[in-house]
Amino acid sequence: MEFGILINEGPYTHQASDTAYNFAAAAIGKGHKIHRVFFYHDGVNNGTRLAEPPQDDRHIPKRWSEFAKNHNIDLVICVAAALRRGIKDENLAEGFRISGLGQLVESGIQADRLLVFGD
Amino acid sequence: MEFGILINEGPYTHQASDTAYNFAAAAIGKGHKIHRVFFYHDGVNNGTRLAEPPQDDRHIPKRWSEFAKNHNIDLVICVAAALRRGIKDENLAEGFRISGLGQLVESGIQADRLLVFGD
Amino acid sequence: MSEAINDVGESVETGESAAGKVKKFMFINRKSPYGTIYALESLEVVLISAAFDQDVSLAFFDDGVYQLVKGQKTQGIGIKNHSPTYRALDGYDIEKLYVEKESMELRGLTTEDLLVPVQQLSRGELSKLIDTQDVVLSF
Amino acid sequence: MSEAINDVGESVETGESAAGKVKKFMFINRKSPYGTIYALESLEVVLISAAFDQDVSLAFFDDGVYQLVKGQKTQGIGIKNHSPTYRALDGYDIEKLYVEKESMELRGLTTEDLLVPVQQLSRGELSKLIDTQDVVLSF
Amino acid sequence: MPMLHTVNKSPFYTYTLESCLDRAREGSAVLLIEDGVYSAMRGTPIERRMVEAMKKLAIYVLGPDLEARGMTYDRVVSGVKVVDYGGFVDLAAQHNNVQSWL
Amino acid sequence: MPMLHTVNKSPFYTYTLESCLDRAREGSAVLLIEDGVYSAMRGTPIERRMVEAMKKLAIYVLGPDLEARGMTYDRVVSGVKVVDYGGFVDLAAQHNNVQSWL
Repeated sequence: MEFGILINEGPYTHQASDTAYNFAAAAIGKGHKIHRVFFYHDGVNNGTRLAEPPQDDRHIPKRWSEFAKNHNIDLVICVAAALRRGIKDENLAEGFRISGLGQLVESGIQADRLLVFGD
Repeated sequence: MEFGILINEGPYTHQASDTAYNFAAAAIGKGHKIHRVFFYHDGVNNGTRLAEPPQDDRHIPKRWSEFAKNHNIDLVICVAAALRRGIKDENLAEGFRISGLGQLVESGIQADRLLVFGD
Repeated sequence: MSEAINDVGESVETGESAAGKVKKFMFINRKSPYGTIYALESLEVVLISAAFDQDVSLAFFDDGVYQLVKGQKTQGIGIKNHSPTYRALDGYDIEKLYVEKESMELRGLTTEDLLVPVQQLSRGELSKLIDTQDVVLSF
Repeated sequence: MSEAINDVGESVETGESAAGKVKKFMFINRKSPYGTIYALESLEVVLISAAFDQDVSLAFFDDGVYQLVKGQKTQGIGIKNHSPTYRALDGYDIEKLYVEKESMELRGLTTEDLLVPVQQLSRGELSKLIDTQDVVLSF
Repeated sequence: MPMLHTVNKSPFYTYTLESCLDRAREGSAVLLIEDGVYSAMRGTPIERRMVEAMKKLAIYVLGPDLEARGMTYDRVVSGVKVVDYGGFVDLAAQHNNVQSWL
Repeated sequence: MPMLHTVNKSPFYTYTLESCLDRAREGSAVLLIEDGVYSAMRGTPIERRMVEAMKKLAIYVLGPDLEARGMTYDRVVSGVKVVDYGGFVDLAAQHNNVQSWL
C-alpha cells in the first residue's frame, strides 16, 4: 500500500514530525511504500540544513534526509509556506525539495491513504 | 515603566508575535520602555532574515528589525533554541542578536513587568 | 492569497500526471481564524485543489465555524483579512461548504452571521458525509 | 540539558550586572511532556535561573503534573528522556517544587507516582503563592 | 493591584479559561486576547460563567481581536470592558504582575 | 472498514477527544497518540467516557507514547488495545480512511 504523509508542524516543538517519522519507518518496515512526505505550515522548518540540536538529542532534519536517501522518499516543502518562514534553497537540507501545494493534492490523489500529523 | 517581553512562538503560525508587537508598540507610544524582547522556543524563528511573506501581508521579522532600530530595542534570540531550529548568524535578521537564556532571566530581574506571549 | 493563485500554473502541470482519477477531498476546518494561521493556509490548499478537478468539500465545525463569520475587520491586529476569499471559492467551482448545526448553536451563531451561503447539516449528517470521503485533510 | 548547563558560564557574567536584586521567579508548568517541547525548554530556563541567585519556584498543575510522573521510557518514540533532570534540580539549590492537589486527583495520580519529592498544595494555596511572585513565566 | 491574567484560547477548544477562572483570586483581572475573545460573546453557555466570574474578578477583552473575528461590541457580555492595546499596556502597568495562561 | 480517527491531545487540555467521540460513527476506530494517550488511563473521569465509547467504537492507544509518559500498560482502561507503530500502520491500511483530529 502507498501512504502519503502531511506534516503540519516544525521539528522539536511538537511531536508531529517524530510521530510521522516513526509511522513512515514502520510502514517501510512492513513493505509499504511512502508516496511522498509533504511539509506544510511550520512543517517546512523540518527542512532546514542549519539545525544543530544537542548531541544527545535526535537530529530531526538529518533523520528525514537519511530516510529519504535510504528509501528513496520524496520530501517536499511547500514553497508558499517556506517563503513566509524563511526556508529557501540556501538553507535547505539534503533530500528535500521545494515545490507547490499541488504536490500535496497530487499525493492525496495518488496515495492509497493520506495521513496528517500536526498540532 | 520598563517592560520585558518573552515570545514563545514563531511568526505567522500563531498570533503571539503579532500581539507582542502591538503591545510593545502601544507601550512605547505611552512613553514606557521595552527592556528587551526575548525569543524562545519557536519564537527564535522570528529572527530569520530569509522570510519573504506575500506582499499583501505583514513582514514579521522586518517589522521587529525596524522596531528595534527606531526605538533602540534589544532583540535577543536564545542560542540553544536557535541551534535546535536552524537560526544562526548566517540567516539572522538585522537588529537581532543571539545570546543565552541568562538574558531572559536578567530581563525578569531588571524589567518592572515581564509579559509572556505564546500558544 | 496571491502566491496560492500564482502557484496554480505549476500545480496544474503536476495535476495532469494524476489525470483521470477523481477523488472526494474533504477539508476539515475546526480552528478559529487569526489566533493561528491554519484557516488561511487551509484555504490556500483548497484553491489549489480546484485546479485538479477533484470533488472538493469543506466542512466547518467546532471553532471552524468562526472562520465564516462576516464583518471581520483585521486592521487593528495588523493581520491580513483573508475572509473575502471564501466568497471567491464559488469562482473556482468550489461550492460544497458545510457547517455543522450543533457547532453553530453552541456559539450562538446562525447562518445569517456567515459571509457565504453554506449548507447547514446536523452532526450526524456531516459525520456521515465525512465517512464517504477518499481524502480527509485537517490543518 | 548539556547546552543549558554550558550556557551558565555566559549567563553568570550577565547575572552579575543584575547583582543585588533578588526576585521571586515562578515557573508555571501546565503542559504534558513530549507532545510539545515546552516542558524540556522550561527546565532549561530553570537551570539557568539558578545561576542568578534568584528565589526560584516551580508550580505544576493541570497537565503539568504529568511532567513529574516516574518511569518515563522514551526509547520507543525516539525522543530524549529529560525527566532525570528534575532530580538534578536539588543540586542547583532549586528545591521549591509544588504540585496542585486537585490536578493530581483529577488525573488519578498521587505523589507516589512522581519521580521527585514535591510539596502538594491545594488549588487555593498554590494560587495564593503565585500571587506573591515577582515574575511569572509560562511556556 | 493583584494579578492580571491573560487568556488567549477559545473556551470551546481548550479548558484554559476554566483553569484560569478557577484559580484567579478575588480582585484580580482577566484580559481575554486572541482566540480568548470568544469567551466574551453573549448567547453561549460561557456567558453564565462570565457573569459568575465578574462577581470577584474584573473581565476585559481586547477590542482589535474582537473586530478581527467579526465579533461586534454590542454582542459582548454586559460588564466585560473592551480595551485596545493601549488599555492592555495600562492594565499590565497597573497590576503587580501578569500571568499568561498559555 | 470505516474511518480510523487519531486523537493527539490530552482530554484535560482540549475538547478534541469529546469532539471526536461525539462524531465518530459506529464501527469506526479511534487511535490515541501523543498526548492523546492520557485518555486511555484508568482512574480518571475520562475512563467512563471510554467505556461508553467502546460500545460502538474500537479504541486503540499507541504503546510507545504511553511508555514515554510513564504510563504503564496495567493502568490502561480495560478493553483499550495497545499497539506499536507497526500496529498504527496496520490500522491505517485496514481502514478506508484516516481522520486526524488536530
